[in-house]
Amino acid sequence: MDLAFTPEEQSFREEVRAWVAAHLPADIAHKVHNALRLSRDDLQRWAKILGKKGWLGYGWPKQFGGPGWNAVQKHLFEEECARAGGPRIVPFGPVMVAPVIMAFGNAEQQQRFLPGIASGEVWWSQGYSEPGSGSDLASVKTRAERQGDKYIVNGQKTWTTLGQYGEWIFCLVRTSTEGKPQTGISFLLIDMKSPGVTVRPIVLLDGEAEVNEVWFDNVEVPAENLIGEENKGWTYAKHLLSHERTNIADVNRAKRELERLKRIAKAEGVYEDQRFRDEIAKLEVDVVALEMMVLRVLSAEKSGKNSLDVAALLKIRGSEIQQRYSELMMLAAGPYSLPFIFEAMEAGWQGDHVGAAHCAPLASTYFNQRKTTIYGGSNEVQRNIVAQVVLG
Amino acid sequence: MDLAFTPEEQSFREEVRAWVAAHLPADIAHKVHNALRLSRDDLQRWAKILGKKGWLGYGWPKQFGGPGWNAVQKHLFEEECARAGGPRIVPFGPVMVAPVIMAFGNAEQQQRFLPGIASGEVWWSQGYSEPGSGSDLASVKTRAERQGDKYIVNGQKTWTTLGQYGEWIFCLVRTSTEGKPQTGISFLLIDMKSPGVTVRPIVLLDGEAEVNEVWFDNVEVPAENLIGEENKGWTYAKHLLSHERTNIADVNRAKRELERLKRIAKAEGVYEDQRFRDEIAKLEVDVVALEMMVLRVLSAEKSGKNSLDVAALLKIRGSEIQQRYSELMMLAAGPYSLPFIFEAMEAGWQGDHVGAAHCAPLASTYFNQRKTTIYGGSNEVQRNIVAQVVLG
Amino acid sequence: MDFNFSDDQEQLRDAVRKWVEKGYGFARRREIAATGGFSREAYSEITDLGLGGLYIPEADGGLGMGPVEGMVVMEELGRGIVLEPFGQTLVGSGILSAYAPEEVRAEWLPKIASGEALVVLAHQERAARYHLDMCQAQASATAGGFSLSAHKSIVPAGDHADAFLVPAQLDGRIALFLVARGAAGITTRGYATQDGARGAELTLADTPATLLTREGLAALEHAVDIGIAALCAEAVGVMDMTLAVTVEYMNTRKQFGVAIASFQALRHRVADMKMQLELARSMSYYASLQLNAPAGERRRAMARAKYQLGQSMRFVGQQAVQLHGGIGVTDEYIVSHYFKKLTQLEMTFGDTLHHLGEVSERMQETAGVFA
Amino acid sequence: MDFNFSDDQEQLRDAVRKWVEKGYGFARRREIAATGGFSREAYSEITDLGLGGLYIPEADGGLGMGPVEGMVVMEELGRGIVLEPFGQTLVGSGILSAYAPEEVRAEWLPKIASGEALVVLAHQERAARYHLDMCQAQASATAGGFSLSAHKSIVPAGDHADAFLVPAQLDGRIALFLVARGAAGITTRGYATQDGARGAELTLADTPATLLTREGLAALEHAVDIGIAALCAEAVGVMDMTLAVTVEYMNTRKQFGVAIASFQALRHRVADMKMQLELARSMSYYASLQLNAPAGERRRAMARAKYQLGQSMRFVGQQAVQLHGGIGVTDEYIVSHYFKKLTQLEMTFGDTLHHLGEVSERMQETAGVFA
Repeated sequence: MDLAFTPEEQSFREEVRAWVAAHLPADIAHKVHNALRLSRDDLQRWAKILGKKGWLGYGWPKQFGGPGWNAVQKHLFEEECARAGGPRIVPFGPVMVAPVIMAFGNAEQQQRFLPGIASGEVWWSQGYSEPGSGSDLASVKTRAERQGDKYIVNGQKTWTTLGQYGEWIFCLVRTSTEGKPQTGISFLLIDMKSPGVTVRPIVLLDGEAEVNEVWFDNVEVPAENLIGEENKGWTYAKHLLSHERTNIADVNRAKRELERLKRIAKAEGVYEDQRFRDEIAKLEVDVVALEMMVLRVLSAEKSGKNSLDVAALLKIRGSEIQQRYSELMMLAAGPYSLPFIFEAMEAGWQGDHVGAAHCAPLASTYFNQRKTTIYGGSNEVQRNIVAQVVLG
Repeated sequence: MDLAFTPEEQSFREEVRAWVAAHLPADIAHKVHNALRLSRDDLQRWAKILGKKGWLGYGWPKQFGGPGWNAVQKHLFEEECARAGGPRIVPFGPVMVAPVIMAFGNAEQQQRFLPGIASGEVWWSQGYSEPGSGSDLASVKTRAERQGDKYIVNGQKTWTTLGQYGEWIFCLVRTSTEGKPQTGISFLLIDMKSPGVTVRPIVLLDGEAEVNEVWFDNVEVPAENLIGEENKGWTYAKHLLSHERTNIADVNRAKRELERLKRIAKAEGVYEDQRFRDEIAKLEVDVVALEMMVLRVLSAEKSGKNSLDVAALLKIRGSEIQQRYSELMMLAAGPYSLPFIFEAMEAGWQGDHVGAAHCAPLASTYFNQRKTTIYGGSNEVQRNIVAQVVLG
Repeated sequence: MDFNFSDDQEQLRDAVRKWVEKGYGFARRREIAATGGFSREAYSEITDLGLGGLYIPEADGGLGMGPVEGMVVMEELGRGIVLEPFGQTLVGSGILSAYAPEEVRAEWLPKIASGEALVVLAHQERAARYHLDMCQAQASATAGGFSLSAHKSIVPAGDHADAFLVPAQLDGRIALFLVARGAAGITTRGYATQDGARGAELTLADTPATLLTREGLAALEHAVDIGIAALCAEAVGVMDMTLAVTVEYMNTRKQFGVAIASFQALRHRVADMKMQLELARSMSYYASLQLNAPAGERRRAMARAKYQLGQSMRFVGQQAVQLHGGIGVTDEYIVSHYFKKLTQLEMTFGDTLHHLGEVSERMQETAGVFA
Repeated sequence: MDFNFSDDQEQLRDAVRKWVEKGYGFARRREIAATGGFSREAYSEITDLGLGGLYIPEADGGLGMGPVEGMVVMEELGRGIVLEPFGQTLVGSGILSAYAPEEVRAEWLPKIASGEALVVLAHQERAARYHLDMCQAQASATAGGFSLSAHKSIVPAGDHADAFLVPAQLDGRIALFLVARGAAGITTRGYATQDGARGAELTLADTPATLLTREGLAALEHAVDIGIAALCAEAVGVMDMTLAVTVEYMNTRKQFGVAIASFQALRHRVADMKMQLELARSMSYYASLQLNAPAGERRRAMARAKYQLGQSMRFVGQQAVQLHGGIGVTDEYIVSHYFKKLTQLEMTFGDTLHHLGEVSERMQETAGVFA
C-alpha cells in the first residue's frame, strides 16, 4: 500500500501539466475558473487543441489513435485539465459514442467516424432519453423502419445536452416491438442536417438553453449507419453506460471548486466565521473521502482487480458534493447572490456588478447543479443499484 | 388566534401545579430529574397518589369517574407532571385498556375492572406483539379456544413492557383463522396469576429488563373476560391505537430534558463552546416547532375540528427529538459517558462516580431511547401513513 | 390558546386566494417576470383589495389589522409566487405607523393604503451581510432637515418604489430615515432577481431625507421582524403549492410502468416534505403571534422561526425538483419557480446559519414556546 | 498509488480472522464482558499470534511492521468486537519505540512483544475533554528520577495493565512518563465500559515514574494519532459486520408476508449504510497511510479521518439497530453490541464535533488528499 503516485506517474503528471499550461487558452480558463458562460466556440477550440495533440480521445486505445493510457494516467490527465481550468470535454463523441463504434462498429464506420471525433471537428449529440422515459431508458418509442437501404426514423428525443450545436447524433431507436422492451432497440447514427430533424432548445431554470428536444419526422438514415446488428442496440448502450467509471465522481472538478469556494468565502468575509467555515470543513472531508474512494478504484483497475463495485456510489457522492459546493458558494455571497443579471455571466461584461463579479453566476450554478442528482440515472436509481449489490 | 392560554386554562394549570408540588414525592422527582432507575414501587406510589385524587385516569370522562378534562386541560396536566419530575404514567391500565373497557366492555366488566385501574391498585400489561409480528400486529398467532364458559389460551406475547410487574394483561388472541388476518382476533383480559402464564424478562441493550416475553400454556380464561364480541378484537385494538394523540409527541418531557441537557452541558463545560451550543440551539428550535404543532392539534380538538392529521407526524418528530436530546447529553459528557456502572444509576448509591453523578446514566439512556423510533409503530410505518394521507 | 381563524380572516383569505387564482396565473406571472419582474398594475390590484392599509391604524385611514391578517394574506400571495413585494408594504406601513412623526404619517399612510405609494426597506449594505448593526450610510443635519449619502443593495422593486426606509449613521448611531423617490441625488439601478422579481441598487448622494427615529437600530430590527413574519407566511404558501404540484406529478408520472407515487423511497421523501411543511407552518404561526411581543422575545421568536423555515424551504424546494426529475429543472414547468422563490426567501432577512447563530446567542435556561 | 495488500499482509489478516472466528465467538465475548470486560488469557492469545511486536523494531525484538499491518489487524479485531484493547498495545509499543530511552526500551519492548506486559495510555483528565494540551497532572524531579501526582480517567483495562504512559506537567510544559503498575502510590479503580470492555480510574500520589520525553505534547499527539488510525480500522471491521448482520436479518425477517429486504425505503437506507462504510474504509486507509507523515500533515489527516469515521459509525450503528426493529435493542442479539462499540469508538480520541473543529482550524487553501 502506498498513497503516493509512483515516480513514473508523477512525471506523467508533470508532462501533462506543462502541456496544458502551454496550450489551454487563458480566456477559456478564466471562464472556467469563474463559472462564466462557455460558448460553442470555447468548447470546440479546446477540443481541437486536445485533438491535435491526440488527447481528445484520451481514453482510447492506441489501436484507434488514442494514447493508450491506463486508469491512473487518465485520472491524472483529467485532474490536470480540471486544475488548470480546462472545460469538461463534451463527452458525447470521444467518451460515449466512440467506444461503441470501436467495440461494435465495422471497419468502415470506424474509419468514417472516429477521425472526426478524435480531432474535435465533428460535434456529436446523444439521443437516448425520450419524453417520459426518465431513468427507464428501455422504454424507447422513436421508431426506425427499414425501407430498402434506409431507415425511416420518426419520434422524439429530449434532454439532448448541447444538441443545438450537434452535427451528428447517436440514437436508440425501436426497430421491433416484439419481446421485452430491451429487445427491439437499435443503435443508429444520424446526420443532424438530414431533412426532418428539428432541434428545439429547452430553457432550464437558470435561463440557459443547455438541453434540447430533437424531433425526427420521416428522417431518412442510410442503413450503413446502423451500429452492429439490428435489435441489439440495448447491449451496446449498456456497454456505453458501464464505460464511465471514476470520472463520474468528478472529484477533480470538486477539488478545484472547493478552492474557489474558499476564495469566495474569504472575499465575502465568511471564511473566518466559524459556523460557515465548519461547513467548508465538512465539505473538505467529503471531498477527501471521495478522492480516496476514487483512488481505491484506480488502484484496483491498475492492477486488474475490481475491489469495489462503486460506480453507483461515486455517482451519488460526487453529485451530492457538486450540489453542496455550489450551494455554499451561493450562501457565502448571501444577498449578493440574488441579482440575476444574465449578461453579467459573460466574460468581459462591462456593466456594473452588484457586489462583486464573482457573485454573478453563483445562484445560477446552484440552480443548474440540481440536475446532477437527476441525470445519468437518478440518485434514487443508483441507490437501487447499490442495494441490489448489497442485499441481493 | 392567540398563543396565550386563557385565564381559565392558566388557573387550571396553577391548580395542577400546586397540587403536584404538594403531592409528588421528592425522592421520585429526584430520580426522574436525574434519569435514575425507577422501581415498581416508585411508579405505583405515584399512580396511587394520582388515583386517590382521581387523576390517574386523567383522560377519562366523568361518567366513569374521570375528571372530564378537555384536550388542553389534559395537556396542561401532562406538562405540569413532566415539569415537576413526575414519572410517566404507566399507560397500560388507565390510558390503554380502560378506554376499550369503557367503549366496548359490558357494565359488569366496567364495574369489575375500572376501579382498580383508576386507583392504581392493579398493574396492567399489554399483550399485543408476538415474536415476529413487529409492526404487523394483525399477524396474531396466540390461540384462544372456547371450551364451555372458558377460553383455553396458548401462545406467546413479547415486548411486554414492565410485564414482570403485571397482574392483569389485555391480549389480542386468535379465535378464528378464517378470512383476513384482521378478522378472527378477539380482545381478552387475562389474570396473570393464572396457572400456565410464564413471564421472562428480556434484557435490553442498556442492561435493564424493561420488557418481557409472556407465555400462555393452556391458560384457562373465563369467557366473561372477553371484551365485546368474539372476532371483533381488531376493531377495539384500532380504537385503542387511535386514542393516543398529542401525548405521543412527549413534548412536555422534551422540554424538561432540554433544560437538563443545558444544565449538563454547562457542568461539562461545553455550553459556551459554539459548536456544541449550536447543536442545542437546533434542538431548541425543534422542540419549539414540535410544541407549536402539538398546540395546533390541541386548539383544533378543543374547538371540535380536526385541522391536521398529525398523529404520525408527532410520533416521528417526538421520537427523533427524544433520541437527539439523549444523544447530546451523552456527547456533552463525552469520555465520562463511557463507564458503565450499573449501581451508579440507583438513587443514593454511595460509590465513587466517574466524572460526576450526572454522567452515569447518559449512555444507558441514549441506548434505551433507540427503541422510540421502533415501538408504537416504527417510524417507517408512520412515514407510510403520512405518505398515504398526502399521496393517496 | 387558539389557532382558529376568525370568519373575517377566512374571508380575507378567500378574497386574496380568488385574486391569485383568477388574476395572477402562471402565464401572467411569466409575462411580468419577462418584462422586468414588477407590475404596477398587479400591485394596484392587490391594494385594490384593500390590503394596502392592513397594518395602518384606522385613525390613519387603514384597516388596523394585525400580524394574523398579514400572515393570511402573505400565505395566499405565496401560493401564487406573486412577484410584487407586498411583504414590503407590510414592513413600510408597519414601521411608518409605529415610528413616523405625525406629518409623515399624514402624507404617506393614506397613499400606501390606496396603493398610490409603494414604500420599501433599503438597508442592505455590501459589508453587512445579515448584520443589521453594520451600517456605513451617513446622515447629516442640514438647514431644512437631514441629508443622506449611502449605497444600498438589492432593494425590492427599488426602481419602482416611491419611497425608501433607509438606516444611516447619525451622530454616531443608526437612525432611520424616509427618502422620497423624487429627492435630489437619488440613483437607482434595477435588475431582475433570481426569483423572477425585481431588485435595485440605490445610491444616495446628499439626498434630502426625513428623520423617522433616532432609535434606528431598534426600528430596523422591528422592520426586519415584520418582514420575517411575512416571509415565513409567504414561504408556507409557496411550500403548500410546491408539495401539491409534486404530489400531483407523482401520481401522474409513470416509470417502469407504474406511477412514481408507488415507490416507497419516494413516498417517504414526500412524508418528510409534509413534516417540514407542517413544522414550517407551525413556526409561521409562532412568528406572527409573537410579532407584537416585547423586542427581546420578538427577536428570539423570529430567529427560531426563520431557522425552521430556512431548513424547511431548502428541503421542500430541493426535493420537489428532485422528485420531478428532468422536468423539475426546466423553466417551463412551475416547480422550478417555486424552488427559486424558496431559495431567495432563504437568503432574505438572514439565512439559516445566521439565524442559528441568533438562536444560539439568545438561548435561555428554559425551553419551549413560552420560554 | 497502490491500495493492494501484499501477500504477507493478507496472511496476517487470515491469521487474525481465523483466531477471531474460531477463538473469540460471541459466547466467549459475552462471558468475558460478564466477568469484567478483560481476559488476560484472550489477550495472550492475540500476542501469541505474534502481534505484540507489530510496531516494535526488529532491533528491539519486534516485527518492525507498519501502519498498514496495524490496520489489517485492527480491522479483524473489530469484526470480532474484541474487548481486549490491542489498539493500546500499538499505541504503547509505538510510542515507547519512538521516544523511550534505551534502557526503557530494553526493559519493556520485549515484554510487550511477548504479551507479558500490557502498556496503555492514561491521559484523560476531567477538565480536558478531548483537548490534549489540557493537563493538570504534576511531575516533579526526585533524587532518583521523577514522581507524579495525577488522576487519569477511563484508562483502557487500567486495572489490568502493567504500565501506563502518563502525560504530566514538568517545568511548565507537558512531558510524557512511564509508570509501572507496581510503583508506590498507585491506585486503580476498575469498571465496565459501555462497550462491555474495561476501564479504570488511575490515581498517582507521588508515584515514581520514568521520563520518556520532555516533548510530551508532541508524543501524546503522536500516541493519540496511532490510536486514531487503529480505531478507524477497528471501526471499519465493526461496521463491516454490522452491515453484514443487518443484511442477513433483512433477508430473513418477514413483515406483512414479505422479507423486509424488499421494502425500497429500507433498501435505500442500506445503500446509505454501504456508502458510509466505504467512505469510512477509504478514510481508514488514508489515516493509516498518513500515520508516518510529518506531524502537521499527520494531525490533519487523523482529524479528517476521525470526522468521517464518527459520522459513519453513528449512522451505520443507529440504522442497523433501527432496521432490526425490536430485536435490535436487546442484549441477546449481537447488533446492539456492535452499536454500543461504535458509540464508544465515536467518543474515544475526540468525537465528531471535536474533529470537525480540528479540520476547520487546519484548513488550507488547497483541497484534496494530497493538499
